[in-house]
Amino acid sequence: MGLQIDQRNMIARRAAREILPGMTVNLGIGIPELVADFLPSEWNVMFHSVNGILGVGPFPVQGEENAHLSNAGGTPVTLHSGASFFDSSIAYGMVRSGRVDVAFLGALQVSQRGDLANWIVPGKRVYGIGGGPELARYAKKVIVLMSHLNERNEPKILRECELPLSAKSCVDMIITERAVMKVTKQGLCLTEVMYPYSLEEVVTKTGAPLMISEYLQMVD
Amino acid sequence: MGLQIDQRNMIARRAAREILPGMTVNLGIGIPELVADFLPSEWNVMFHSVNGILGVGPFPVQGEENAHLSNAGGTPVTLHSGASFFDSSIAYGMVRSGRVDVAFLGALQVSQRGDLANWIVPGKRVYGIGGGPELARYAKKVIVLMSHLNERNEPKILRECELPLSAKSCVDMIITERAVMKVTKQGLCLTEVMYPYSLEEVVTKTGAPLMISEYLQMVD
Amino acid sequence: MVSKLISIEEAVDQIRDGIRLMVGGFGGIGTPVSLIDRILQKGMQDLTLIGNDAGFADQGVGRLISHERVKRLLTTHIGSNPDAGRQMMEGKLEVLFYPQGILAEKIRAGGVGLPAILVEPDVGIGPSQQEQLVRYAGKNYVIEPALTADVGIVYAKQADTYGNLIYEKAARNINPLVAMAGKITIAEVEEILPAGELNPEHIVTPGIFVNYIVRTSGGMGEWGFRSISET
Amino acid sequence: MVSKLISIEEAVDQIRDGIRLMVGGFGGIGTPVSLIDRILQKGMQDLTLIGNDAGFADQGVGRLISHERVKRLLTTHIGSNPDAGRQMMEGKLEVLFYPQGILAEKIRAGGVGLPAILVEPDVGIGPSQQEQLVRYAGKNYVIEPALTADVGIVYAKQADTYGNLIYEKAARNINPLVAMAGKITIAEVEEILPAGELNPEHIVTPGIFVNYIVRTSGGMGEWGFRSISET
Repeated sequence: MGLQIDQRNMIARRAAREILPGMTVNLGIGIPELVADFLPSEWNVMFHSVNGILGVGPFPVQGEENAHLSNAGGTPVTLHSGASFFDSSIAYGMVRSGRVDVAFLGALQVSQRGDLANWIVPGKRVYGIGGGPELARYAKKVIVLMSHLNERNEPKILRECELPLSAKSCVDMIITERAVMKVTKQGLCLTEVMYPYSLEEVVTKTGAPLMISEYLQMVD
Repeated sequence: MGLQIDQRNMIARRAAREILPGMTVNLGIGIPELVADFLPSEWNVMFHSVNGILGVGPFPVQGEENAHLSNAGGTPVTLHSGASFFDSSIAYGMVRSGRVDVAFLGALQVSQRGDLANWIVPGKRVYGIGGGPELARYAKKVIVLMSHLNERNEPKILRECELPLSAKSCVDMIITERAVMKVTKQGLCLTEVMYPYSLEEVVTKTGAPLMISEYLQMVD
Repeated sequence: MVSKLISIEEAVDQIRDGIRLMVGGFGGIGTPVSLIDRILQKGMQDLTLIGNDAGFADQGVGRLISHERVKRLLTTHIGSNPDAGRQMMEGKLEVLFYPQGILAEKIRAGGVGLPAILVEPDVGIGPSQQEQLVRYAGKNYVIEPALTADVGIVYAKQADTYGNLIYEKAARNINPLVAMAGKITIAEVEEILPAGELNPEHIVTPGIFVNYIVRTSGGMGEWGFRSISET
Repeated sequence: MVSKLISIEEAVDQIRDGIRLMVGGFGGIGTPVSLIDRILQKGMQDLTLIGNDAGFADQGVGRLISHERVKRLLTTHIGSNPDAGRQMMEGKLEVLFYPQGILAEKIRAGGVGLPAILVEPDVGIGPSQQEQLVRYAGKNYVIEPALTADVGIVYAKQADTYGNLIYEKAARNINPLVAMAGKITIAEVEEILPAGELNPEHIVTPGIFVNYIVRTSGGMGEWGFRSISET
């Protein structure tokens, strides 16, 4: 919420480093949609979209959008070679049978155990459960891409989510504009702090204890 | 068993009279495969095959068979206009959701209540359950086409089937080289006797009581 | 062959107040907009609507919600249509949320005549919605009933007069599933050809599932794209 | 893109004694005959075989049975292969029969990661095979476990190097279902093209489900047609 486009892009660029050539990757709505821009086409990463596309390509140049070709978020896309279309039951068959290597999801809140909340703010806004819980449960690796703080500058990373959960203990990694954290059995482990934030600014603005990785990087 | 080709064709010709234009019809293996020959193409009956065809057409002329185009019985076929291919789960989805109007099945034995046995002769031959039980259970109308007697000249229409059942109380009508019978709640009702058989020959060679229809026809 | 092509007026005569209406489309793409337009014009109400999402307030399936024609909504996501969320919080609209893949399988099960599917309890079906659990092979599963509809409406790119359908790109989405699950299925189609002119290998929905075809009066052009949400 | 095309020898290295092997094809049509040939030559045995039918004694999948390489068979029909019936009666071959549509759905469920399907008890699953019943919405149903396999082998007409598959006519049958249900899926294909050369709308099995592609050495030509049974 409230992130600048360059911050959103920075998160997406960092997220792209979690992908290897040839992987099958699902990009959720929001910041995750930007990840594909930071991967070389010759890596042949196959982007999966739950509305029934495998092999989503880059965004089209303006004026060349196809009215029937968008990702699950409604953003116009193109196709990568080897792409195919299928119905949503098969799209989720790929997910449920464990064939998606990495899922990048947005979130309203994440807990220190990797619980994910991204479907409702009671009394305020209802998004709906969507495909998040199934991606969170069945993708081999789940990475949340989000702003570190909400609109009221409160931490979105918490000991316990306050908002209703979409899925429990599913998140493997969190990437924000301030930091990269891994979810471990012992809790959250901070591995990277992003320029211009300081370690202290990250720790203060995180609502859960952070273990500091012995390999902690301060990223320019 | 042991029927001449002209007897098999006679059964099929009579069976075709149970079909109306535009119906969806499944033809089982054996005599049922012949039924399509007795329907005008312009009736646009859509023949359904459980291996994944809707719109099976006539048998091809010799030499023009396509190695990948056969009905469920393995007999080469052609296509009717409007035909489509799909996998077997969709083929049975059509059956199970009640979209097949008439199924013609072969049988080893049929009981007076419409029980069907057509999958095993214990100690002798195992055919396997195949698609018969589902067609029998879900088609709107089920018609058995078979020889009146088995190889040992014993009746195949019985008070109770001696062979293991494929499906219970599912048959609506039986057509043999000797007779046409309807399965009613009161038992079997004989509606037609085929030339050159006499009423007595039919009754004697049927192993279950036959009510005689007041509209009984002696068919030339 | 008797053609299944009818006028949009005749088609919408199949739709009455209070029915279960299932609609294809995903985030606006692949929605039968002409049929929805006509349903709105005719004033049908008290609908139970089944579809992937609530669309947008002024576009596609979302208009049925914004115009308060829907009393019950079975869906996965309403984030793009604030009217749906507001009506839900005001108690005007009952909403049942299902995870997207589960909703798709429930619709497919209805279409192929299976009674229900088994689902793991931790994929987003709220405990209050878990009607019946079953213990099977050492684990608990939710029994989720198959979904069918009185009328299913879909959008396709091509049809033949028998009702065989071919979709286009991401406009396929849940349309082939919805096309199987209606007692009556109506397809809104761009291009309609004589039976036999579609390649049997390319047909996605066999015509047996389709009762009526109508020619779309378009509408896609005006829409443009909109992102469903920005988290 | 890394091509999934490998030699038939490399492909069959995936198949070991005692595995669960699932095979596409229906009455001989659409069977991966070159892979089966090579499995026979390599001498694999004690297989659990899952497929629509037992084929013919001297053709297609039936040869694995006739050569006594199969200890357990999950299928719907063996009438066309008397060896299967004989081995069954002699106690050499364990056969589990499923109704055809149920077997197809069990395989699909395995492919899309569902745990099981619910089936009406009176569609041909023998009472001794009804492992678990559940009462649901006032009726009894059998819980039929999803089927997966260590290796699934299928026949397709066209593939691209990513493994996208297009079938041909009735050779489609259960192949698209088997292609999803294997931990490893190997497709035997007539024509192999670079990724991007198949129309994305015409692909039946997306390449994500396919691990390896081999070029078929044919075999269809010699077969001719045979009627499965004459009742």
